[in-house]
Amino acid sequence: MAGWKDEVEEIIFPGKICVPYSWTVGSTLSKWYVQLRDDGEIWANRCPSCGKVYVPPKIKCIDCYKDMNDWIKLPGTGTVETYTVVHYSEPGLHPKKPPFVYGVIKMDGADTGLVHLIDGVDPDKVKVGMRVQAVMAKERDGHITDIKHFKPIA
Amino acid sequence: MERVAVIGVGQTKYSAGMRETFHELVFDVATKALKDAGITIKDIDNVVSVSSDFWDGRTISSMAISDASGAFGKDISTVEGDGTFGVLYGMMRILSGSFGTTMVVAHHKGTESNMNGITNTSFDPLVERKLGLDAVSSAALQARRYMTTSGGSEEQFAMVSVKNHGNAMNNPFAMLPMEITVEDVMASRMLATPIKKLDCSPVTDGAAAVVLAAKRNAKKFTTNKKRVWLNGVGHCSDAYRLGDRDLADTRALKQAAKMAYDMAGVTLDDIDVAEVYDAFSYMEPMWLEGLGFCEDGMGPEMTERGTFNMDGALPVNPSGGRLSANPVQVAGLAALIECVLQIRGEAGKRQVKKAEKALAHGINGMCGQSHCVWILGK
Amino acid sequence: MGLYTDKRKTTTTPDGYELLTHESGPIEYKFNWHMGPFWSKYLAAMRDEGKILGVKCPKCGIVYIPPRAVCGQCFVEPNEWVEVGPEGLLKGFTVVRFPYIDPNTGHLMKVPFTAVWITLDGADTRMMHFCNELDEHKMRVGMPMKAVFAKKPRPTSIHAVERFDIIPGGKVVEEVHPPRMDVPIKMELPTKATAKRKGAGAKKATKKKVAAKKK
Amino acid sequence: MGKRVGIVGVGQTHHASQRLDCSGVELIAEAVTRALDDAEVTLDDIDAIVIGNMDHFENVNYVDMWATDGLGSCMKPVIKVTTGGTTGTSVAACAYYHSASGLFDTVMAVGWEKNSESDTQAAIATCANPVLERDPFAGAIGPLATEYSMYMEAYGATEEDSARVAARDRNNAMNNIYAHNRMHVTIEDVLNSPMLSYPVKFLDMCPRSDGACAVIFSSEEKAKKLAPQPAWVHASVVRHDYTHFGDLAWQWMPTLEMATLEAYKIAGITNPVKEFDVAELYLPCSTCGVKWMDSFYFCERGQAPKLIRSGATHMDGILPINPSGGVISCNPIGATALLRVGEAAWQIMGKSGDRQIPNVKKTLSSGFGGCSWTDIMILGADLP
Repeated sequence: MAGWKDEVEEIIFPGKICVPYSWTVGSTLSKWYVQLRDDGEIWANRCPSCGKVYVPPKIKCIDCYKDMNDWIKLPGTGTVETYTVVHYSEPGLHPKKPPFVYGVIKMDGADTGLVHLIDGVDPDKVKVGMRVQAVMAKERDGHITDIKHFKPIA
Repeated sequence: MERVAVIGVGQTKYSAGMRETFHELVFDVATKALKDAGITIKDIDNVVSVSSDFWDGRTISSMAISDASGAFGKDISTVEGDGTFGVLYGMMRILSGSFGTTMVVAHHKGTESNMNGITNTSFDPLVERKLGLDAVSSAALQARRYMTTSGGSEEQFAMVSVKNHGNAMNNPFAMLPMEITVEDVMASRMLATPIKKLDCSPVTDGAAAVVLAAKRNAKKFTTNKKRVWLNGVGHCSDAYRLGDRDLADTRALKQAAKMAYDMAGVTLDDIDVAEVYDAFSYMEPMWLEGLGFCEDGMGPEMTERGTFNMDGALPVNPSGGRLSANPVQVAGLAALIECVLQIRGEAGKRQVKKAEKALAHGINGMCGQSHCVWILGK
Repeated sequence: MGLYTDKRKTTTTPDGYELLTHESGPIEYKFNWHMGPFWSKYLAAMRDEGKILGVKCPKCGIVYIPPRAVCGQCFVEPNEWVEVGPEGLLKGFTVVRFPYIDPNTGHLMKVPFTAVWITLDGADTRMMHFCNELDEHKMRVGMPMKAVFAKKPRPTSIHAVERFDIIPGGKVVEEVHPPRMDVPIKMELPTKATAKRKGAGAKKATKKKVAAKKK
Repeated sequence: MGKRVGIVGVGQTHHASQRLDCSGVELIAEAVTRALDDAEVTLDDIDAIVIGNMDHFENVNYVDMWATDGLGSCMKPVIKVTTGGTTGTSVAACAYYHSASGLFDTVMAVGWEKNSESDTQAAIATCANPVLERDPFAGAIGPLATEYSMYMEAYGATEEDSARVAARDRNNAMNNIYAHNRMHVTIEDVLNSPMLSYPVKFLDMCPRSDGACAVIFSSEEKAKKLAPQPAWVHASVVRHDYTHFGDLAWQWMPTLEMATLEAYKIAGITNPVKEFDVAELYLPCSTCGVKWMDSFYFCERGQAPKLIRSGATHMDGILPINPSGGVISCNPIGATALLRVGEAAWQIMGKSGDRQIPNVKKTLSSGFGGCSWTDIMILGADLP
């Protein structure tokens, strides 16, 4: 039956998977998000062993695997460690229309960076080393988007 | 200690929009690998498949290929991630003494799904995912960081793309053989600064398989020329959140590489050819630093000097690399197969002279969070 | 044992913050699944000709539904297309009464529905499909069933067959349990006396009696 | 030849229908912390990590990467294996091969699931072929119900037999503080519970749980140092033969019979009911607790009802099955099969608390999943 494969109609089946999810935020990040939502504050936590400060807060120190019970409030300012200006469009995913900017912000008072949007500035003017501060969303519901974006410190 | 060899390899031509199901691709490459080894499915006593429930669009995606991989009536397991990790599990199963001959097979049909949507699910649903990050935008953050720490330029990264697409001209399996210039890369569509279209690997379909054998079986089944030994392997994962890492710090790769070099008893000078993960052009020089082939920060400059060209001191990605075909789960396995072909002297027009020791590199996760490094030898 | 705090019932974080969940809302991952030559031919024949096609392994002779590129047992490509059905035997069924989210749409499935496994005449493996009979007591494994094709134009999917119907008055074919091969395993059935472990606690035995009395 | 390997520590979470206090990563951390405590080691002693779950229950791609904080796997070798319901035994087997290969000494296997995060049935339905089988695929219950109704007709098994198994396992769970469902039930309670799919009733069937389990494997020399009584791995066998759900031969469970026979051969088992002291079996439904007894070669074909009625598989019997309460009491899917291995190891190590069977020398664990696939692991108090 050689040859039948070339003659057969080529069928492509358009399918999708639409399963909704309800993710448990858990004890560590719930506290972080409630503080963000209710008080508009960004908190971090610190390893009791090595002293490293994490934002978003950690369940365990990634180096020492110690429980993290020591919480500190951050000033909400930081420095752009790296960034990218996104020019492609992915409507289902992206929170904004391109061009827009993602950055890793090294947060003042913490040892880690926070990935977020950088706005309030011409995308082409964003630079590594730029000082930025968090802008809180007016309506907050306990998600990462409660921080609207980071904007340059004037 | 027991030694393990690759005795057979099989791969599809990598392309976009293949009409076959991945089940059919798997049967195709498994059959090719058996033929290459000169054995039949009866000689295989266990199987490791590599698949991803996300890209395949079904949970327990390994179910769809249990017959096509030759697993009927045999012991099988499934690694989710890059093919290099599948080979690692395959080798461990032989070293344990439980098995003698392992089929490792990986497949990927990238064109059936939306790459950005799927790589977005690699980010924590509680934090970064909602921001819409995906493989391209996160790689762009890493590329910028690497430019900052190394002083590398977009043009230098573009040279990687030019080199690898050029190498692909000599690889009949590659998907995107192209003669292009640095200007072409620089002029291609900007996706996420500093990454442009020609800095990115293509969405690819394909499958690949290798047959691994314990020394006793390897000697029974194959000739000296066909056998390529797995001399060393190492793997290691970095932190998860992008902000937890210095994205230009290759510490996890350094550790994985050290494990592999120590196990193989080789130094960098022993390695004649390397297949290094280059889903984005900037990654090749950065990972070459992690592998120790250049000092930290020297990757872009040494790329510009031509050190990693086909006629350079260390030819890197003679296959054309992931830039010329990136079937995600298969990517590292394809790299490993290229090393096998190079060592066998079966690499055709892209053959590196006197290739006796080769390095293959695969990654898992975003921005190269986890690495698997292989040293293969005659 | 029992060293750890059972936090299953907690409703706040240890320091009293509200515990949150994040809802994905409707999400959708789109796929374009290539059917390949085997499934394409299968679906096209069902749609255009109202025929169900299987493939036969040249080595072991098994006729597969759905058709496929490899016979797992023999590791060869089945190379003969054979028409099977449209009648066959019911090999399994379940009446689904509890609604769940249809992963194809994100909406709740309409229940009840009956899923059936049918061995079509001439085939060795089963086709999964639907049946209109919702009373499981009216169904029996081994019942003859018949495929009912959808009205033209039929969709390019398994829904080209609309459903399977029970053939009224059909003779039930009993399932044969294959004999077991000889194995070097001792399988003595314990008696009530030998079933108890020696020295099994007297306390536990009393507990059992209490439970027995309760019922 | 490879090294001999023993289990030196086991940890599991308190399982529940929803652990609102724990994110997936926190759940993993809970199990990992407890396993480390149980083995009296720290993460520094762990040379490599294996993790597994089923992706579409939580919608996280690259779980091995995402779970880093909970696993403690930053700057460690980590690999993910996943095979559906058998994932738990797959991670166990993978960790075993890690140690046995000689490449790593001490390896941690982690299985977990947050089934509360999605509609389990919807997520499971995506395991069927998307075009050819997904629409009518109604989960595992259909085949299980059918196979038992056929078994009842052929061999005179009754609904009461499966209810007896359900009552056995559910009452055993009263001795397991970690189990999700802990309730005293009688055979009548089971028989009177709502019908799901004839002859399977609500109390016959497994729940879906949030939970995680971690098991630490170590190669011989190290294991002897780490634990006074390691649970040594005698055999690990996997059979995953079927590709389409319509291929199943469910009059008998071929993968179960094949895997069992192979494992018995490797471990030198010839009289399983006598030689095993405990069995922790992945019985997704109490009907399997009857019918599959044949397939585990505990009895001749069709004799399972008699075996169950004899009481031999109860806590005071010669082969107690599922002292933990089994899968119908607790089912965090990616962890479920690993719990079978972990619970069996604890029985050998003498750490099973209220559910401890005295003087356990040899145990049988199984995993079930995928397309009626089977994994078997045999553990022993003595070196193999």
